[in-house]
Amino acid sequence: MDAREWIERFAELVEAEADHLTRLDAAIGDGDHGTNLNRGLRAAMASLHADLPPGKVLTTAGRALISKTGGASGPLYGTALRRAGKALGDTPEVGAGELATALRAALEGVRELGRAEEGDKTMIDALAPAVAAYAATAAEGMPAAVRAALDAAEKGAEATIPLQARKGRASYLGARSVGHLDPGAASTVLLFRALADVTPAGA
Amino acid sequence: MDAREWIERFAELVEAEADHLTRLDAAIGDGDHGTNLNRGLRAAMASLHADLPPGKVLTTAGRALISKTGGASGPLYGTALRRAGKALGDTPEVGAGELATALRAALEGVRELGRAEEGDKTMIDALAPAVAAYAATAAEGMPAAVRAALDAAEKGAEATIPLQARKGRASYLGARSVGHLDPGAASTVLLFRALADVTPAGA
Amino acid sequence: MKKLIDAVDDVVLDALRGMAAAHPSLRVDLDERIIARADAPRPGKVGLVSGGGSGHEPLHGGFVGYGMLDAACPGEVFTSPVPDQILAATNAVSGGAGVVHIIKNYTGDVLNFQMAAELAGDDDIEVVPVMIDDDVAVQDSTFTAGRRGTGATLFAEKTAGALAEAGGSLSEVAAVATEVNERTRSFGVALTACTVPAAGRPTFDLGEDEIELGIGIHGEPGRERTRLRTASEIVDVALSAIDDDMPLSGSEVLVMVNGMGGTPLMELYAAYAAVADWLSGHGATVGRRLVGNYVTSLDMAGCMISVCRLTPRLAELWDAPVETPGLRWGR
Amino acid sequence: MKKLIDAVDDVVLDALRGMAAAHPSLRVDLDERIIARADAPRPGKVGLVSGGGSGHEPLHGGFVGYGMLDAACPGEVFTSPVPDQILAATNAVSGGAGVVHIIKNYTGDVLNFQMAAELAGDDDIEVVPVMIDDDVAVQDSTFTAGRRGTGATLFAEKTAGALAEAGGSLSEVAAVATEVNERTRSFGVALTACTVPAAGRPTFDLGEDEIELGIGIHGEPGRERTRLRTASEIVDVALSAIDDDMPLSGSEVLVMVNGMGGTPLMELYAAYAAVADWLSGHGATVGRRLVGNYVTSLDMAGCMISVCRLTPRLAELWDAPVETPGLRWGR
Ligand SMILES: Nc1ncnc2c1ncn2[C@@H]1O[C@H](COP(=O)(O)OP(=O)(O)O)[C@@H](O)[C@H]1O
Ligand SMILES: Nc1ncnc2c1ncn2[C@@H]1O[C@H](COP(=O)(O)OP(=O)(O)O)[C@@H](O)[C@H]1O
Ligand SMILES: [Mg+2]
Ligand SMILES: [Mg+2]
Ligand SMILES: [Mg+2]
Ligand SMILES: [Mg+2]
Repeated sequence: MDAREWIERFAELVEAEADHLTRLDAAIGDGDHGTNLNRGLRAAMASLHADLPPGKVLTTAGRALISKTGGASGPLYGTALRRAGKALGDTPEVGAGELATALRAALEGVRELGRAEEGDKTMIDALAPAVAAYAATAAEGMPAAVRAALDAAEKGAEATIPLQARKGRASYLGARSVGHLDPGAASTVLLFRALADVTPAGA
Repeated sequence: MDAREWIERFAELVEAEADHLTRLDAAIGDGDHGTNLNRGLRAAMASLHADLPPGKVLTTAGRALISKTGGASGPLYGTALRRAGKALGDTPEVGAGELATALRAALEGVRELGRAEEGDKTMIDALAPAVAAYAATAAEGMPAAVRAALDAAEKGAEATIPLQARKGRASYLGARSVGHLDPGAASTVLLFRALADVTPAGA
Repeated sequence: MKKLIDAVDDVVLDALRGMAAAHPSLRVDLDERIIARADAPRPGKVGLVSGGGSGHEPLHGGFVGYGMLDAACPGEVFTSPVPDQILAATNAVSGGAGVVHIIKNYTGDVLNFQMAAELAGDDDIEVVPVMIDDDVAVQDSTFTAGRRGTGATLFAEKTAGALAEAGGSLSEVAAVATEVNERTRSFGVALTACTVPAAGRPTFDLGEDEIELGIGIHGEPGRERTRLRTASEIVDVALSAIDDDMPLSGSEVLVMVNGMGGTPLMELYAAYAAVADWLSGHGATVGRRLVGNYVTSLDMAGCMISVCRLTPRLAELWDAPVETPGLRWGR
Repeated sequence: MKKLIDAVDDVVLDALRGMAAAHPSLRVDLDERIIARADAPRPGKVGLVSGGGSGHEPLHGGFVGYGMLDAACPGEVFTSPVPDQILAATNAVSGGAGVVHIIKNYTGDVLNFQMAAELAGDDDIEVVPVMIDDDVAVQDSTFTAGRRGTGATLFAEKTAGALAEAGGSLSEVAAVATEVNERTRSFGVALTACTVPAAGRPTFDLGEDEIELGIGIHGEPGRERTRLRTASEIVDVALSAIDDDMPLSGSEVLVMVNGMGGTPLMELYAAYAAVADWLSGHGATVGRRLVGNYVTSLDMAGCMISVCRLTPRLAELWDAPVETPGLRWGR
């Protein structure tokens, strides 16, 4: 897996979907999720010097996200990428197994920082099943595992719709948060779509 | 002519047309002419004790208008009625001739206070031709004269439409005041319509 | 129409009740509808009275207090006060040294204050009227109603109030208000109309990409409707109009970026950045400044820019302590 | 969307430039995006830093100055500041006695301040965070994000700022901010949504006869949508919710009727009249009050009511001199 391509693709998808993410956030949050991630990911792209090893790409991008995004999603996504990068260490090549470790570390980072559980209607609801699906399928190779992760992220995100939010701004709405897709879960789907997009079928 | 009936009828017409007057004022002024006159005329009605002679009815109503209306129209209409009332003095009966004198005094009062000329796009543009038409027709008796005054007021008001305002709030709009009926001229038409309404055909 | 009110007809009175409850330093007479300093009248002090339609808050009631107005008389929304009210305010603050009326130049205000002054004369109170007409959007001419009074009103109330507080005589206090008016020009821009409670609908319709240039403070449309412009462009239009009428180069100025009521403070500061750039680019020095909602037009979005060419004396009067609900420093 | 801005992406920076130009008593760092007192750091004085998304002006930048905040770090509109910014502000005001962070309880603010505090710790600056969560519209629970921080932020900044100015220690300053938060409850109501510049459209759609009860300060909808109500009814909903959570009878209170940005001051005073009536009818005494736009949500119409049960000590700290762009008395 090429970490830089992953982040680049994530940034492209977020830019294309920024308006949609912002609209989702306007419904149950404060209407800035797309703008936030877009700003953060541009900064992340700008921070990536040439020829960094994959782990370093992710920690650098993560730090930039933390530094430039603001909001809840900045520290959360930033921490996710940093933890993933740290888990990769100096490895020059990321295989299916390394990626599994990295994804698990990312999830752990988000959990620790945000203290959200599955079912709280946050990005965790997409991230956790995606990471689990990846792990369960990793033995079949990266393309299959990435595909499974994306499917699980999508299902997880969809599944946030009927939930009542207990974390993040949407929690302020109480029962009125029910019936809406969580914006952070939606952007997490894009993270995994980006991963699928940059994972060649034969990898 | 029964002065109290006149004022009562004027108040009724203004109440019925208040929204229209306010709308006219919103177009080229500040959107309160109907509200203003309505408030003032209610106060005027409340101020009228029983059994006042016609002159006293008009001075009392005029003073109430000044005291309670605010805006440009309050002092102007108030002064008009007061001057008219003063011109009537203690006369118990108002005939065609007395009314001519009273109307002239009213016009003079408005002119002195507001310093507007005909053509400035103000109530003067309805009041002045109405007073002139009344005077020119007074010899034919009050019903005819009143009818002529109303016609002239209507024509005068209509004629304010193409004018550029030089007095009152509409003057701030410069050329943009062109194409709108002056609200004060429109309410002056109601003053004369009220007069016509309370003047029996055989008076 | 959505308003935070109980009833359309009561809003002015309810706001007065709120002022009364909120500001123990003011004496609010709900019957006469006047807001006066609790310590008025002060024997020997020139009284300073202003007033006008409601809907411009904090003007005028919010500027009653130490170092500014002695009393204000709020009319109905956008409607001048009535003579009885103005007379009551004049009586309430008359300490024997005369009373200055600061009057925004609108026919209604002028006529009602004029009638009140006549009545005050009957009571042997000497009243000197000062007319404020600083709005350059309106052509000045002896054949018309003349220019409107807008932002200069605040400047005049502050400086004349300081001088009255310091013991200035009737003619001195009136003179400084007159001087401030002569040295001040304003120009306003509306991004939206406002809604007068009694009318229930916006005072005019404006497209999503249209603005009004040269507005007053009564929700009236301006001299010209144009496409939406940037803050810098709007500031350029306003300051150019002011500069054409009263060259600013070489002057030290007091400048106000005044919100019309519905524009966030963040945007007013963004506009002020453009104002500061423009002025320094045109050779003027900003000596004093005010950014915020001071002379409003209900919930209208937009701003009005006022510029006063200072003198050392005016700067001193501006800096003098003031303690009112709407403007406060030095105490 | 109609905004008095140059470009959507520059509005926060332009507003900062405006603040810098308008207030010589502030040191505005446009690169770091912080607003600090010109005299910071003051050796031996506890530093007081707050910050949050922009769009709430005058909060927080307008409350930097003598007797209140030492620095503020404004994020993008409705977006918490980033750790670098918070760290820069913390460094700028650190006089060796530690720094208190006043943090409104939003996940984004909490996380970013937390990261900054860790970084500050690396620089050997002792940071004590104080969380503000006064909004009773949100159910409090350990399983959720908890209550939002709203109006109590101003109360905490004012009182803690006074204590820091008077030489209070790090723990004392933090304790008073905590105490104020514990003694304060708020409830907000929106008559309209607001428009975030970057989004370009209102944050929610609301019918002509609908309002949102229990809103926050980020343009988010409230807990409940209901039909339009009178000011007195709205005040009753808000104060009843507050009173249910923290009984007010018998207390002397500091109360704020805070405009959300788009509601005219006249209406806020009308609402304050209803507040004063309600409180006296429920056995509470108003000791101090504030009516105006202090903690806003861009151009949202509506208001938020905050009530703090005073102690003599808190009243004293409230009354202490303050000199900031947004709040000033005693100097
Ligand atoms: N405690 C949390 N743990 C995990 N994710 C969270 C948490 N709080 C919020 N989020 C995620 O962040 C998203 C909102 O991000 P964003 O809109 O950028 O930040 P903000 O809420 O500060 O405006 C939510 O949709 C949710 O998925
Ligand atoms: N100087 C004047 N002389 C005569 N009539 C005037 C003058 N100024 C204004 N008016 C009349 O007053 C009307 C406006 O009245 P109104 O709306 O009640 O007062 P305001 O302009 O103070 O809001 C105008 O339409 C015009 O006919
Ligand atoms: Mg958000
Ligand atoms: Mg009018
Ligand atoms: Mg009017
Ligand atoms: Mg946000």
